[in-house]
Amino acid sequence: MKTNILGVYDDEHDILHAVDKLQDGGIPVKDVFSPFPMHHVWEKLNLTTRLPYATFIYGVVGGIMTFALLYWTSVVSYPLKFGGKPLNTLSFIIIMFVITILIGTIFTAATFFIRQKLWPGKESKLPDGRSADDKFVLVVEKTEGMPEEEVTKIKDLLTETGAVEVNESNVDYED
Amino acid sequence: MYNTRVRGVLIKGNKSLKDVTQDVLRPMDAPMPRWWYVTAFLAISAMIWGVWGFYNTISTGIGTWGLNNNVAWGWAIINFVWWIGIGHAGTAFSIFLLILRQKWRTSINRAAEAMTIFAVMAAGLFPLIHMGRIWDGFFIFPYWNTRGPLWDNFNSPLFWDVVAISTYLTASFLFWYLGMIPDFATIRETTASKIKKKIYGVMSFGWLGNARSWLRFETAALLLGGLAAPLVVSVHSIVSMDFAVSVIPGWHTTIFPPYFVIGAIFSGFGMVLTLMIVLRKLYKFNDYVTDGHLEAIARILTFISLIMGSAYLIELFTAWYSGNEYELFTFLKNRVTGEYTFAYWSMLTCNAIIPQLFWFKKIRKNITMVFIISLFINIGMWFERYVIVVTSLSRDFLPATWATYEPTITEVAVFAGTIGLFVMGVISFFRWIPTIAISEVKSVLKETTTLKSFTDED
Amino acid sequence: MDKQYWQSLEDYRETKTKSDFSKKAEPEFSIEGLDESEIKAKSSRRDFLKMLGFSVSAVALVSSCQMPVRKAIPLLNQPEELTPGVANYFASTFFDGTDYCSILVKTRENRPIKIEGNDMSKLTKGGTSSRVQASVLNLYDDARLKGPMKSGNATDWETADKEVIEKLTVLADEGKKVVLLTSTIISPSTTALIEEFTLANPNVEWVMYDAMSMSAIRNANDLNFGRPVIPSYSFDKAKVIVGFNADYLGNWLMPVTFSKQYSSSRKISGKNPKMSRSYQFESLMSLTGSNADYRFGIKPSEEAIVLLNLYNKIAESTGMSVYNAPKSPVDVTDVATDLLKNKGKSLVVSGTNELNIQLIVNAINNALGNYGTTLNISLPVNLKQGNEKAMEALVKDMNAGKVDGILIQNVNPAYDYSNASDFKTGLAKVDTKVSFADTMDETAQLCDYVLPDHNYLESWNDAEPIRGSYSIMQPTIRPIFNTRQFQDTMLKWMGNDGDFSDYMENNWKTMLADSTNFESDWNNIKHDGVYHAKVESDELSNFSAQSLKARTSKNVDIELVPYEKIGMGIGKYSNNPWLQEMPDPITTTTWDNYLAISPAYADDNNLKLEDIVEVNGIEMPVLVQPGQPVGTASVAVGYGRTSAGKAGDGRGFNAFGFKFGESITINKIAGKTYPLAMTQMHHDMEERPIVRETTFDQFKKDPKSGNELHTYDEKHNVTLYNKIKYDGLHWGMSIDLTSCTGCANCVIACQAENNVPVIGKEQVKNRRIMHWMRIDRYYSKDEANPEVFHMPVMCQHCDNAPCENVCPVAATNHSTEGLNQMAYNRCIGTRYCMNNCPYKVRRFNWFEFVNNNNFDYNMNSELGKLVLNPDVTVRQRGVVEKCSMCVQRIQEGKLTAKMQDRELREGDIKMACEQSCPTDAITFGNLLDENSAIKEDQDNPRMYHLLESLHTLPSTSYLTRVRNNES
Amino acid sequence: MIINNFVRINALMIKGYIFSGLFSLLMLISMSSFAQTAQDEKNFQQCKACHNIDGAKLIGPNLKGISEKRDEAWLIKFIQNSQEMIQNGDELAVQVYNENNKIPMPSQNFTDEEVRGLLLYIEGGGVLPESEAVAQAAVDTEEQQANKLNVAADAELLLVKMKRDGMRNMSYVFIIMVILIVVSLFDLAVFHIVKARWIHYIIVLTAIVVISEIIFVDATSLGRQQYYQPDQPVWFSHKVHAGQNQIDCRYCHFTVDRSMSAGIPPVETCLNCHNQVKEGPITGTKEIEKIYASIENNKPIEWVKVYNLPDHVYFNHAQHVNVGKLDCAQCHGEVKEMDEIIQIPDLSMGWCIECHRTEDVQFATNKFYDQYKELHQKLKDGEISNVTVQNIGGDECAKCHY
Repeated sequence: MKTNILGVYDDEHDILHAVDKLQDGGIPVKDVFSPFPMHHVWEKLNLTTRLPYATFIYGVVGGIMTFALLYWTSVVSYPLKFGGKPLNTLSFIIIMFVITILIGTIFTAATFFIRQKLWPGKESKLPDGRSADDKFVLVVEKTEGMPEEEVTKIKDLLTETGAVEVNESNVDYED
Repeated sequence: MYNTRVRGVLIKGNKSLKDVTQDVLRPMDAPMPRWWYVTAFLAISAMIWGVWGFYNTISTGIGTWGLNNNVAWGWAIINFVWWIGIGHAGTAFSIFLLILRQKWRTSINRAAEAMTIFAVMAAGLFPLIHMGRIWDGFFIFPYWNTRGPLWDNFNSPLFWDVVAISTYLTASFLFWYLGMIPDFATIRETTASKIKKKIYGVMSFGWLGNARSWLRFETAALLLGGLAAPLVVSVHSIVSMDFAVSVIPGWHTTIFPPYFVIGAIFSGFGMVLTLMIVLRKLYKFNDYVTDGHLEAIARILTFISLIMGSAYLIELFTAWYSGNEYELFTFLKNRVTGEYTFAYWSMLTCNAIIPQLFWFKKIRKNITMVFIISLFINIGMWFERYVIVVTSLSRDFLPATWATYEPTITEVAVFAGTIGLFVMGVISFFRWIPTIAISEVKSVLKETTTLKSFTDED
Repeated sequence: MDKQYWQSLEDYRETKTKSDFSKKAEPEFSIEGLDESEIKAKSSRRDFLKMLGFSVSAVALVSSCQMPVRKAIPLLNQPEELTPGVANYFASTFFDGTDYCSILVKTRENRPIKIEGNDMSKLTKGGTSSRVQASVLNLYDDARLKGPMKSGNATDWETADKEVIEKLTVLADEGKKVVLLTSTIISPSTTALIEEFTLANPNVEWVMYDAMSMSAIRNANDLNFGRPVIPSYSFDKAKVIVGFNADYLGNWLMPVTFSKQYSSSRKISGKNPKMSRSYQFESLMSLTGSNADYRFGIKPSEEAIVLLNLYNKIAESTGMSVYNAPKSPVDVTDVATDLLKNKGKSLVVSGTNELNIQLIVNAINNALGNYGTTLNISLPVNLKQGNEKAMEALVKDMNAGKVDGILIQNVNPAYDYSNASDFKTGLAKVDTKVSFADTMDETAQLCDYVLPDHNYLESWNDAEPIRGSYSIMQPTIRPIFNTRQFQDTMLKWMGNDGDFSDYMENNWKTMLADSTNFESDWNNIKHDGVYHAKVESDELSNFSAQSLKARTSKNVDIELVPYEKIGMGIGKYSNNPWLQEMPDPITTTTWDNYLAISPAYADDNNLKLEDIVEVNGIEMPVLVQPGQPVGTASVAVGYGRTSAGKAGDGRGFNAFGFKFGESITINKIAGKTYPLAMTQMHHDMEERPIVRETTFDQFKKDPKSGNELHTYDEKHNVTLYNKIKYDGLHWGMSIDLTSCTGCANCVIACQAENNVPVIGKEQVKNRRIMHWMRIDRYYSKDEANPEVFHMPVMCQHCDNAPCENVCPVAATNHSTEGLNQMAYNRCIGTRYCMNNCPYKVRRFNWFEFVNNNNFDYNMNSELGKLVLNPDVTVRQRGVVEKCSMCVQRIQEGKLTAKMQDRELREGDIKMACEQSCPTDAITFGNLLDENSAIKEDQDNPRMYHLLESLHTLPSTSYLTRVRNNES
Repeated sequence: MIINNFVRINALMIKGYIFSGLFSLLMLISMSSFAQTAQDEKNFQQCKACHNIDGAKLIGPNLKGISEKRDEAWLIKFIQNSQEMIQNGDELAVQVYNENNKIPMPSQNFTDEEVRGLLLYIEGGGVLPESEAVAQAAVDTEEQQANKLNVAADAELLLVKMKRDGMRNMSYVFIIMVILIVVSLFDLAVFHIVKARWIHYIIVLTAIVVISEIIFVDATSLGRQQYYQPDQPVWFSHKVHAGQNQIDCRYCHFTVDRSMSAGIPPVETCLNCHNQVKEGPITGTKEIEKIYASIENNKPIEWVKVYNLPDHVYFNHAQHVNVGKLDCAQCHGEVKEMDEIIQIPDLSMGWCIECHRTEDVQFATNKFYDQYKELHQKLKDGEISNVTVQNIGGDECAKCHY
């Protein structure tokens, strides 16, 4: 069973300082729960995402596929003449443009949900529910066999940096 | 998305994070107010009437409308374009202001996006109902079939329309829903009701709100926003191509795409203004939707109104400058002075002249006046579409075919039905969905309260 | 084939086997090929498809549901000439008592579906009129009587025959007067038969009656030449034509023949083009007036004055006696000069049934030496033999109780006699009243016996419209109902058991006495439908001049001019929805008649369109007619039928009570309006280059005159894409606006060919008329006497078609033969193509027009649907349709050529509108064929495309309107 | 899918051919060893309908002394396929044809040996030697023969049944799939019997795919009647007439090369032969009686139409048979092997178009196509190797829809 040490903060600035402090103290900060996104935290925790690359690939593939479909249907499969225009017309651009966006949007959203493992009705496992309201929660993993003084040190450090509460939680949330 | 500099105070009243949560969620927990029932009753009545209109049209034929051989498009297309225009505000707010780093959008964008969804849904009904053979409507999708296979005409603006609008609806919905996930999680975590906890729990997709999920969330939101941004331009450009690509005088003009996009944003902002004033009044959101917000919208409207006005003038100029007798007739004889003078001048007054009143600070600050003018803008934009669709068609190239158009009760019913649908959607949104993006407001709360007031800047 | 229908048809003729009079058994009606149309008629399948679209999944669950079973019933004995699925053409004749036309009847599976013109005829030369085109629908009229009637109840022929013969015998024995009242009869065989009948029954008097009589011409010729005849006219030989209230292109005497002649003298072709000039003096805006080079509006009472002045002018220079005449309201010097320049090559006609006027006309023609050239007394026209004197006497006698029996054939005086109430009271006093009407019309209702005649498509007959020009009417379908041809009835009553076809053949044996091989000659005549005997012009007696006079014109408020509308005529076809819905060529009004008043009068009296006025106790709507002369008003007869049938009853009001030139007062009924359904509401061309015109003089100087824009547009049209190249076939059409008179024959021909639905007055009023081709009519210049333009517009089959680009489902696109094709079953009805068509030729099925009780016309009747062309789909609600350039005809022509292993030839394929055009204004053909007439038209300097500045590259082109006048 | 079915049908048919072919071969080997057998008399039954050996002339001429009158080789050929000879312009054949009111003699499925046997039999005046008469009674081949001929048709019927049952099974599958979805969703939400959630997802997704496929296929086949085989008012066997007797299709459907409709023969056409042929090999007199009843009651036979096209399609048989020189079987399948007609293609637009895209037009032979100068030039230049219907606009709307 994994146990986490939670430091609950009221203020976003406090928790930023706390992250700095803990990291300075060589204590790995596992995670930070907040009611809104905090860029500083991501920098501190060295978090990155490759979602934009995925989106780019979706767009490129989608665009090419759309053109292929349009070209194949109107030039190869069943060529029909409309209003004296050539079979392979400029107006394909409009549909390609829109469908590219559509494919990009849908697949980006899908990738996000899959990557983040979100689905309707997924059980939420928040270490501290208040982090969705007005609290900021700093999570430090209490590894197996972590010496007691280490735990106390972390807890003290948390209190020191302005945590209003310091708890331990068994909630095993999936990151 | 969240951490950008802000010009002034966006949220007044020195709110704490807790206050924000409570303020926004309070109306959802409060007992159903009477106005809600009254509005819902009216909206549902309108929808029932609209269903009658639908039934009448589908069972008897498009002949139940006032269209004729010459004016083959009427209220259905006017209303369609009008709704689509209104549907532009949501994305315009969320995405343009996002790109322009306009922080004040945070308290409005959720409502604006909701409006988009319902307006686009209302709009989407019109192309459906206006088909002569709705039961064969699936022909419009290029699916593998046993007819050869036979595909669609990819040159047709109507096909582009179908693609663009479904894309727009999908993208808007995804963007909107994505933004709501953290708020649903907030409700899930704060509500006392078990049922609510269950429902919003399902809807929140098990949102955590830890650092990594926020990172991915924001990236995804930015990506969706970035993808949708060109849509805001393209959707109404494509709608305008329904007209611009044709040969009909008054339609066949290159100014249409920008003119339509601007018009759409204009009508969308107008509707946002109308709705926000109502929302703020009903939910006492004065601290979130501040006078400053309203004024900002009003300023934008004034600017767009000027663009609209010049577009109207340019239309007249091109008609004159082209020397094309059909164009000249349509604009100068038919619209400005002819049979459709009333519609034309209503359009011009409501869209180009009345919003100029916003130059006056007194009017800008007077919420009642702002509300009335926002209504005028909505009406004016409706007239704009009326002028475009009806005047051009009713008197085009061959005078022998000229015919006039008057809507029938069925068309009115269908329109009323879509208004009912929109209103019903909006009040359901008011009731069951946080009307202000909680997490976004929270993110700007700390930074703004300490700065100089947004509204008192001058 | 659907069972129910089959049975009902059987019911229709259940008694057929009993009446064994037609021993030349025409083939059984029903055959396998019929099922195509049948399915269309029942549309069960279409309903099924509809369901499919509505709930795919639900249906898919129960998809084991059975398709409707279709039966294919073969003939028991298949006649040799009948091939299911292949059309047969029979030469026949249309004559309804008024109009004559030589026709071909197109039958499919032995049911007539279309009337075409007969090219073999030297009179009508392949032309028809709208009434002729629509007559095929009369065959399938639900209002037709299903069998003999006695006092309003059905009876059978045996009883009826027995009783009538008994009564007639009694009357004959007692020597009491029996009158046979017929329309004009131009059939030599029928005439012989009736003469035989009157000979056998000396108490029978034969009276011919025409609702619109022309006896004054006969009387005048009687005085001038000693012959009570109508001369034959040759408009083609006339260089100058002057008409006085004679609508010779529309209604007067032989409009089809005259249109052919008129247009042939005005075809502009070759190096030295020639063109006749027409003057028209008239008291209303007629079709002829609208096409005339010069048109003058006069009051009816001024006609004699103008004519006499004209005569005096001519007489002065030819040295004939001059008569006193009041001052002419119109200066006729120019007309006189023009006429004098063309002595012997001119023609003056008047349509006014007034002896005095006809005498002046004769005198003028005599003075100009036109007899023998443009008029021929020795080849008289047999039409319009009705004599109103005899009719007046008859009515008087009836009222005096002097007539004890009356047999009424093909006339309806209770409706169309000028004094119908007198006729009715008189008729009530007649003991034995027998009518041969085929519907329960106003007169038949008052008769004891109604012994329904066949429709002309079911009858044998012959005709001699002009001396020496014969044509044959032959049945093209077995009688649908238990009817019997009038002539057969006569034969039966005379105790002759043979039928009329034998009688006729015998009669022809005597007529063709010189024939060495009668059998083959007779077969040839039947095949061709016409026979032109060699007639020697007999010696013309000298012209005996009569004294001429003209009264000073009346000084009254308004003089009324009753006239016949192009479609409705005298109201005989009132129940024909095609004709009811045919837009009048002048006013474009459908379904109604109205009082046409001059714009000046309307302004003075504050009257406007659709206001109601009261004239002589009749309320009527007002229509402001440009060109209606001041001081006149005109009103169409042929409306206000009370017993015509569903489509005809209660349309408009009966104007037969009005006399020509009658002075009336118009009382406005304030606050009341009556909707008039017109297909065109804007009459001005707005100075757009729609109809391009020039004068003949200018044309001779510069053939491109009036068409300068064409060169300009050709030069200035630029394009992104290359023009489409065609290989082998590129269909095109050209319409000569100089020839086109706007008679609307093509509109009905197209309607018949392409199963165009009738939509009723209300929907026409909503501007939703379904006609695939329309005739636009524009007025220009002076409101009081405008120039009128007629322009047929149908799908232009643009190579750069704007409509094709915008259809999302590819329901309309371009073929390799240059056709703009429309696939109805692909259409989802977005109507975008309709919007984007600059010509507005696309039509939308706003409602289900088939099997819909709200549109209770021929397509809602099992019988009426038999007229449908099985090769053309009946369109469903919600789809767009338009002129397909008769693609079924194109395909048929191509197939025939392929089967005969040859290339397509010019004239293999003719469009429905082109085939029967009485002025040959429409040309169709392959634009890639260097030798074709259409190619020639393409290179014509007069050629232009409608709205060519849009660069739609239409395959249909127009030729400039050339007027032979000075302005 | 369509092509697959075609292949399957053809495969079954081919099996049928092979089987029946082998069977008859065996029979023939066993029979041909002696002349003037019971088999000859049996075979003569087919001739008897139209020919007397001695006595009055029936439809065809008397056969007495036929072997002396005509050359044996000619006779064999004529009996086997008279139509072909007439078409090839054999003078004698044409003469015989014309002498006999132009009623064609149905082709007989006899080998040369059999014909020789027949001729011997006729020579003998139609009487069997006594020993053979006894043998004949022993060999009751009639039934067997009928069985043999039915093999191919049976195969076809089997296929139809398979197809129909398949359709019914599809609806069972549909229901099962719906149940599966419901069950797995319930399990997912309420019962949690299966712990691994991905199983639910896979089940639901698969079920949805299957259901969509069923709906799509069924919706597509709505309004179509592939494998339609209604009961006809007269049990008329095309197999006997067109297959066994080799009557040309056009003999009965005689408007096929000049009309859009192939034509259903009038009853009098039946009478041409059935004046004499009063008994059939399968149904005896039962069905043929109906022809006489129809004539007597003056009531046409109401056949049920099998190949039904929707009313918005124009199809012309003359175009395809006369001009396009298509074989009937190309669209209607091996009618010669069917007793009652069954609709082989689905008559979908795709099916039409497919053929228009691949089938050549009679570009070189029919003069009509001379006007396509560019195409001729291209052919000459070798730019294209053939001209399909599509090349001259065969896939355009207005070729069939107007």
